[in-house]
Amino acid sequence: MDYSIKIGGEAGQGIQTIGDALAHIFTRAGFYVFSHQDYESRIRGGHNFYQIRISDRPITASRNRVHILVALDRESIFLHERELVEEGQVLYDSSLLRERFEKENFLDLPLLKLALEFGGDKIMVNTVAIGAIIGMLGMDPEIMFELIKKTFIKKGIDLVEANLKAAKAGYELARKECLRCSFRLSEFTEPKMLISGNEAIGLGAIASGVKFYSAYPMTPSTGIFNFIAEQAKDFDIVVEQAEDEISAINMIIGASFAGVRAMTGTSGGGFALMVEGLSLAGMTETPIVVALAQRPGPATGLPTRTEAADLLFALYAGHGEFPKILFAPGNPEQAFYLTNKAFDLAEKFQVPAIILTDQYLADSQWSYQSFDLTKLKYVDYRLRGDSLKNLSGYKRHAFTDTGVSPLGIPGDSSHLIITDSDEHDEEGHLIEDAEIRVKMVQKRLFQKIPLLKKEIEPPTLYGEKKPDLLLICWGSLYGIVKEVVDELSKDFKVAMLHFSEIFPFSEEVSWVNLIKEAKIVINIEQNATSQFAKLLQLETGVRIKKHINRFDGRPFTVDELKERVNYAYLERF
Amino acid sequence: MDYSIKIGGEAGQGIQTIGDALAHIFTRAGFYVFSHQDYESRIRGGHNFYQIRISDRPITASRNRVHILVALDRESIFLHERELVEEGQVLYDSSLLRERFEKENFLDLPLLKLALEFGGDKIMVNTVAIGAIIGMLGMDPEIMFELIKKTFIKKGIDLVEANLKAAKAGYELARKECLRCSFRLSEFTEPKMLISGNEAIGLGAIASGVKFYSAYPMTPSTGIFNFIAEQAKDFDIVVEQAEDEISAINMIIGASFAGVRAMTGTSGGGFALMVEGLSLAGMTETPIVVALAQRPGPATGLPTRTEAADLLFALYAGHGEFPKILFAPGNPEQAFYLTNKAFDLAEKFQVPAIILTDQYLADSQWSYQSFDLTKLKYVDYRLRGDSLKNLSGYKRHAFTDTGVSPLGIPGDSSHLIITDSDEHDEEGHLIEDAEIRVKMVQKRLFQKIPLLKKEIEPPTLYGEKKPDLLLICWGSLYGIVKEVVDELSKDFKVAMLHFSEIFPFSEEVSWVNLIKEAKIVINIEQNATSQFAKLLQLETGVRIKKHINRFDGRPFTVDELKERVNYAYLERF
Amino acid sequence: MLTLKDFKGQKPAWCPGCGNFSILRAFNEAMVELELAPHEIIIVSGIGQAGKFPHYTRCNTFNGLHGRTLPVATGIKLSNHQLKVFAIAGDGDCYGEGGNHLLHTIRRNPDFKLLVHNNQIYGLTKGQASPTTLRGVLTKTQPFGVMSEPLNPLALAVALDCSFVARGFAGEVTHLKWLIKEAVKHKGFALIDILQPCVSFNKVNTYQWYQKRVYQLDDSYNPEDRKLAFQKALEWGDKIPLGIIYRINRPTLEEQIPVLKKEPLVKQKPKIEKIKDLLNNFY
Amino acid sequence: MLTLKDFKGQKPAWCPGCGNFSILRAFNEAMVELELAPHEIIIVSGIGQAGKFPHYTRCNTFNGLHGRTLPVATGIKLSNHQLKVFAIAGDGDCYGEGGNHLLHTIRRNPDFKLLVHNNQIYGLTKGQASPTTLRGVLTKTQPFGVMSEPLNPLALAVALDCSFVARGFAGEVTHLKWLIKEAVKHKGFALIDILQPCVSFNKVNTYQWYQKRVYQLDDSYNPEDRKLAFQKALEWGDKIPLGIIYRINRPTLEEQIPVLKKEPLVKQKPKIEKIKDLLNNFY
Ligand SMILES: Cc1ncc(C[n+]2csc(CCOP(=O)(O)OP(=O)(O)O)c2C)c(N)n1
Ligand SMILES: Cc1ncc(C[n+]2csc(CCOP(=O)(O)OP(=O)(O)O)c2C)c(N)n1
Ligand code: SF4
Ligand code: SF4
Ligand SMILES: [Mg+2]
Ligand SMILES: [Mg+2]
Repeated sequence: MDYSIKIGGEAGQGIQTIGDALAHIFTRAGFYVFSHQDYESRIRGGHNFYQIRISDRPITASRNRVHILVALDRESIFLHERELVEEGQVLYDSSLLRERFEKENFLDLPLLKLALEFGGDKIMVNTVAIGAIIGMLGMDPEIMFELIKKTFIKKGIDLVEANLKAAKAGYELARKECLRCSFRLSEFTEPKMLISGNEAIGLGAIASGVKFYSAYPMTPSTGIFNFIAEQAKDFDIVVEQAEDEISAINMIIGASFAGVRAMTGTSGGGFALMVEGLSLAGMTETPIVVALAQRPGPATGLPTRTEAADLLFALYAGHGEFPKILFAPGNPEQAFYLTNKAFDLAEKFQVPAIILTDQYLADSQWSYQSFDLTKLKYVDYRLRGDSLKNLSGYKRHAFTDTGVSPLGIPGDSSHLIITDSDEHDEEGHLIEDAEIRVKMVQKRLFQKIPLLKKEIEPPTLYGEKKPDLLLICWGSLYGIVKEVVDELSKDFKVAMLHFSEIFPFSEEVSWVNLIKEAKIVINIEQNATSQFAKLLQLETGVRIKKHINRFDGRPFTVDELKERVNYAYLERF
Repeated sequence: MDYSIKIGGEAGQGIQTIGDALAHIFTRAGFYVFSHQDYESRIRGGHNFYQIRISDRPITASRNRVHILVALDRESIFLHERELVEEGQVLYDSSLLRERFEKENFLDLPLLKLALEFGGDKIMVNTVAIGAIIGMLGMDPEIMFELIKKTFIKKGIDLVEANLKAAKAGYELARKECLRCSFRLSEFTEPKMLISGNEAIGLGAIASGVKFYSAYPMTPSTGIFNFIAEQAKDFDIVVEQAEDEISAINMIIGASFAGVRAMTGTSGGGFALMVEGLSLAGMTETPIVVALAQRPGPATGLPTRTEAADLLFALYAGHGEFPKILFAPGNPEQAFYLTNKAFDLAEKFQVPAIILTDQYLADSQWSYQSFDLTKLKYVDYRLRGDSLKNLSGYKRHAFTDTGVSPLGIPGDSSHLIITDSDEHDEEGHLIEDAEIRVKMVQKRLFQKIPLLKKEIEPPTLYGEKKPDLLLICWGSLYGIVKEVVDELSKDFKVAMLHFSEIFPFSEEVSWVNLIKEAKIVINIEQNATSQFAKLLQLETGVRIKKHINRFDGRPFTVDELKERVNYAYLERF
Repeated sequence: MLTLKDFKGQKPAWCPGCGNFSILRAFNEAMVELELAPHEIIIVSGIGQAGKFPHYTRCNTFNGLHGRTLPVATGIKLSNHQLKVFAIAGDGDCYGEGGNHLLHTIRRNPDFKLLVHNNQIYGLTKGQASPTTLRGVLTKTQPFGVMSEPLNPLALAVALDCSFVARGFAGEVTHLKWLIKEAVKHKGFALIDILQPCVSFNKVNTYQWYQKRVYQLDDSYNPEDRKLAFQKALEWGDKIPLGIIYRINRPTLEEQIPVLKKEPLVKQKPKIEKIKDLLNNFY
Repeated sequence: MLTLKDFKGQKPAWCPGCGNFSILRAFNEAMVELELAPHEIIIVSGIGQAGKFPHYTRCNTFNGLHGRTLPVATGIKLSNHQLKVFAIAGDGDCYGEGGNHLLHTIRRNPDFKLLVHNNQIYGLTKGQASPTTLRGVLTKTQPFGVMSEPLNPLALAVALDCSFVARGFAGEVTHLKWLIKEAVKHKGFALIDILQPCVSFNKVNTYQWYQKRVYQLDDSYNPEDRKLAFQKALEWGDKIPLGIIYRINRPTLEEQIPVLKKEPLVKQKPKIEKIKDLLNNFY
């Protein structure tokens, strides 16, 4: 089983409501789900879509061809009809679209009429549509009914009833009318969890004990803020919307200095404003975590679309020289664990950690059996209460064997915790002295970085162990490239080398041989200048010659990428 | 002739007054002068010095050993006495230092007493000191007298008289008392010009037609602001101190959009705040010039000292991908011409240009015969008045063969000049369209960069044409490494490869062979992580293995560097 | 003769019913009545729903960064003071991200006009609290409701001695048009805070909410009295005054800069030939 | 018993005669009299001469970036509201670079105290105009003199309904000490603008200049009246009032956050074990 459903229409028409409900129904049925969204920078109108893929085996990307196209406007038909598979169906309501399409695979259902008749409100049109899609798929509607009950019960029994009726009406009419619907779903199994990249970061942060989150809203990072704010009460987290990104990063630095784990999230433009603060965290050795959800630039760019073009900017962000950690998870699962690792390492080494995602990963939803909570790490590296009190002669920036100084909590004892954005001595007082300066630089850079490198995992190899064709990628491309490898593995000895722990590079470098030994190496990036390949060259000396780039704000699709890889392979001859 | 004079003391004691006066007296006498300063981040107290070197041939750096040490406090003696050459002399006033030193080469003159007696004011102590130093050197005092007249004439004839008397008293007493003074100056020749890095940038900007300068004060860039502000009236320039660096860069973007050449200057922390604006300039294709005078970081670091550690930060600064120009002049002369080139190329290609200097270059003074004004370029690339009016169908971001679109002046005609920080179409209106996006990225990056590369000069080779020992450096290290090459050329086939047009790299790459063919290549940088070597590796594939770094906030000295190069050379065996 | 047609721009991407449409109409009508042609005016805008404004009329346009309208506009005005410069911003844009520039632009008093589309919410980013959102309002990022005192832009402006301070309402187009015209006629920096219903995200400050409360100041009100103006600026609750709250004559930035006395900077050719004299100073 | 000795810090690098010395004394004496031990207090400072302050007393210290004292202090206060938090900034620091944070910190009303060492000049960077420099003052970067209206921090604060607004003078140490103590006793955000002669760079606003003009508000003045406070805040010229200009009770940020009701955030262990329940929400 491998079906894709696309819901298209204007912003504000309820695309997201329908899509989210379907995705949840499917995961509850135990199917694997993958969804991604495409939307414009406007609240009403324009053209948006939500694409859901379901399968009985794990899936990691959307596909080009769709089985059901739900058209909430005419534009959706013009733009997406050609994506239909042969047995594909279009669901629409001619009264809404003000046009009838006399085609065999077009199912014209009076969604609005049913909504008014059974639900009593035109807003119920979404519920009718959900029912109709479930009907078209020939799926047992019970899970849908349950979800409706669960969703609306807070709003009163009447609304539950009305929605149930509306859904049922859609469901039944679709079963009756869609004569050519021939979809066959697998058996229901264990429910799966469904989680987006943004949610996974939020969840990872909470699982790492984040206590303070401050940010300024910026697409596509706002989902993290929303998620953490929603949990603020249950998890005793302080969230504060800052007046600007400069304030956000300085607030979390203050919070971390005071003794709590703190985080912010933003996108490229906001990150640009945080860069001075990043340098401050570097100098004061204050652990912080920053989520940088990329979108196409420069400047405002395409604010609701995707790109991964801030890698080198993030890597070298901040004036002066100080270590930082860069992670770029490939999926929500990695996002969850890497957020945890970012918090752990940031605090262990007292450096800023950046989690790089992009709009594609931030908003796409993946399904999993579960996350393994035993893999989480929580060590409190701070000196609190008695362990601080009993120290004699505390110095915040003391020189030590590891370069890591004791991180005390101000106010917890009579020891004073002092730090400075100026170069400082061990106590934290500002200095002009050349010798101390040198030792401080050595401590921050040369002592810590080798230790940090020991903590970093090498890239993930997926596919052939000794590939002829090696596809290199990083961050959110994981799922797409993985499916490409699956498809190409019939014809090639192919593998993907995926980087999620981007910087510093791991000590373990045996994988470099894979690159040197493969017949063809192709670097794939969601940007125009192949930034990761540059970093790879710097760290390993290996220069990759073939690159596939996409930078129009849309994610690669599996089919397109497969073709481009094929083409790049052929070019060799 | 090659003498060094060091004036040491507390901030506020007049070190700068004495140093500046001496430097000017020497250049007027036709000597070549080099001066550099070392000061703390405070207004009074602490320890500062001003070092002046004079010679009858061009010199490009300070030397370790001094011939005259002027000690305005005791600290200066403790710290610098050991730098004296054998025939060296210390000038001090035991009444000021409250201590007498019974050493043969210590000249104790009653500077303060003479100031009160002949000048009538203790402030004249500096003038007495200047006179004394000229006396110690056995130099004809006429030039000094002239300079005093010129300096004080605005303040009234009385002050001129008093200063003349004070200078003369110092001069005569020194001639009489300094029995061991055996300095021998060369004949006076044509006066030289004396100029600092900051002044040279300011001069270059004015020579390029800068009409708008906005900045927020930040050491060591403030000298540029001061210089341009001083000329504002004579050259019809608007200068505006901004409330912060974000405002400064946005103001100059506005000014440039309105049709005038515009510039800002800052240091690392302020530059961090400008990074979003840089990306805005990139997206809107607005030409701007930014002077980034580096100092040691991270964060506030050592605010009055030197370092060159913002190269990669500047290179990748700004979210999203857009071209920029990076120049790092090696001396005031290069600073002058490269500032001119930065303005020219920024406007020609409608991209931001960054001039990287550092505190060492910003504050050090060099002397020259003259600057050749015929080498300056001024082409107005903007469409003004009739040439805009007569166009039909103007589009600000039109696609063209070169990727460069017509840069019109808003208000000059009925054509509307429209631009957007969002991705936009040829007219400048915001879009969501994938195809236009791709073409715009191609225009900004892939069309312009190759053309830009054609304008860039390859690095400068100094020394052997086919060196065994090649010293690579960039920016302000030029003068120091040049003197090292001169000294080492007795023993080695040695050369310096100096980079001042840092990015993009020139099309001409024959120099890469020098690196490949030299027996030993040493990369020298005023930072801890050898940033330029990374860029070099990225651009040429060549990885340099030997590095000499200094990052304590003080500039390399010729003698130290020579030794370290020798050592690195020996390490080979 | 200019007509509204001359100001017909791109198709707005705003939600149907959005208060921005009325502001657009008021602006276009004001331009027509002031007989300002599109090429004589320039709009600098930020990012947000309000930031899209210049694309929907016709004019020279610099649609810059979120929060940074004012410095860009200042740079433009100082470089060409013959242009009629408008800055158009959202409440998040101007009072949040760009708050610092507001303080200092008021102090500088350049002769351009700032229109703040104050919908008391972040529209484009889907409904977070802005600096003017009322206490207690719940949003996804204010899970316990807004706790900060809303920013009173008019009181702030009066405190900084802003040369023209006014409040308009998107629901009163004729009055708003008049305000815009008055601001243009006034010499100096003008702030017009415009109450603008956001039908998608602000469910508290709706058309009805505003309509019930707003009233127009009449001739008996003297906007030249700073203390009175401060009191009037504090009036917010059952009654919300519309009109010119404060107006004073202060020298503009441009007119104080000697360099700009002769003609706009952009018309002044650089004096490159004089560089020789400057070079001589270094000897 | 605490004594002044407990607050003896590093040797100040200020110029002899600088107003900062008196502020340091007033602060240290206030701490002794309030019986606050060094480890109970924390000073967040920016960059500038004022920014060096915490090194010259003894306390927990975060000497951060130029202009960014307030957000750091807010982050600290929210994470540990038992600490006595002070933010110490220069006039350039707080009213220039950091102006936006001032607006929004006043709105939030966290219970910490801001001391602005207002020397009406940029000291550390050698004498450029600050936002409070008077019109006409010539500096190297204001070659035609300052053209902007000086920022009136007190009027601004009153306009934003700041919960405690005061002015002190480095030349009146006892009064300043009293102000600091009053501010500490007051619950809510406090701004104390301190007139601080800079003997090296401000040749206009000297000790004498201030001494001739300042006077202390007496008991007849009622700082609870906002309109009166605004008028008082505008008083600047021949007479310059010192004292508490405005004081009002407003809920603090910390006390409105439910999470902070039990105990300071830093004392609350993360509820990591509850993550399982949260994970279940995703099914
Ligand atoms: C530096 C930066 N931070 C955040 C954003 C994201 N952003 C875009 S619009 C906006 C707020 C919109 O609110 P407002 O300014 O009130 O305008 P409105 O949409 O309500 O008209 C934000 C936070 C951005 N574009 N740039
Ligand atoms: C982002 C940034 N911009 C500029 C500076 C340079 N700088 C340091 S202190 C200062 C101004 C000092 O003036 P003020 O804040 O009034 O403090 P004062 O020295 O007068 O006490 C400036 C501009 C900086 N450190 N950081
Ligand atoms: S979200 Fe609000 S402000 Fe934005 S267009 Fe819609 S109604 Fe207008
Ligand atoms: S420069 Fe001014 S503010 Fe700074 S220490 Fe000296 S007198 Fe004080
Ligand atoms: Mg808004
Ligand atoms: Mg100051």
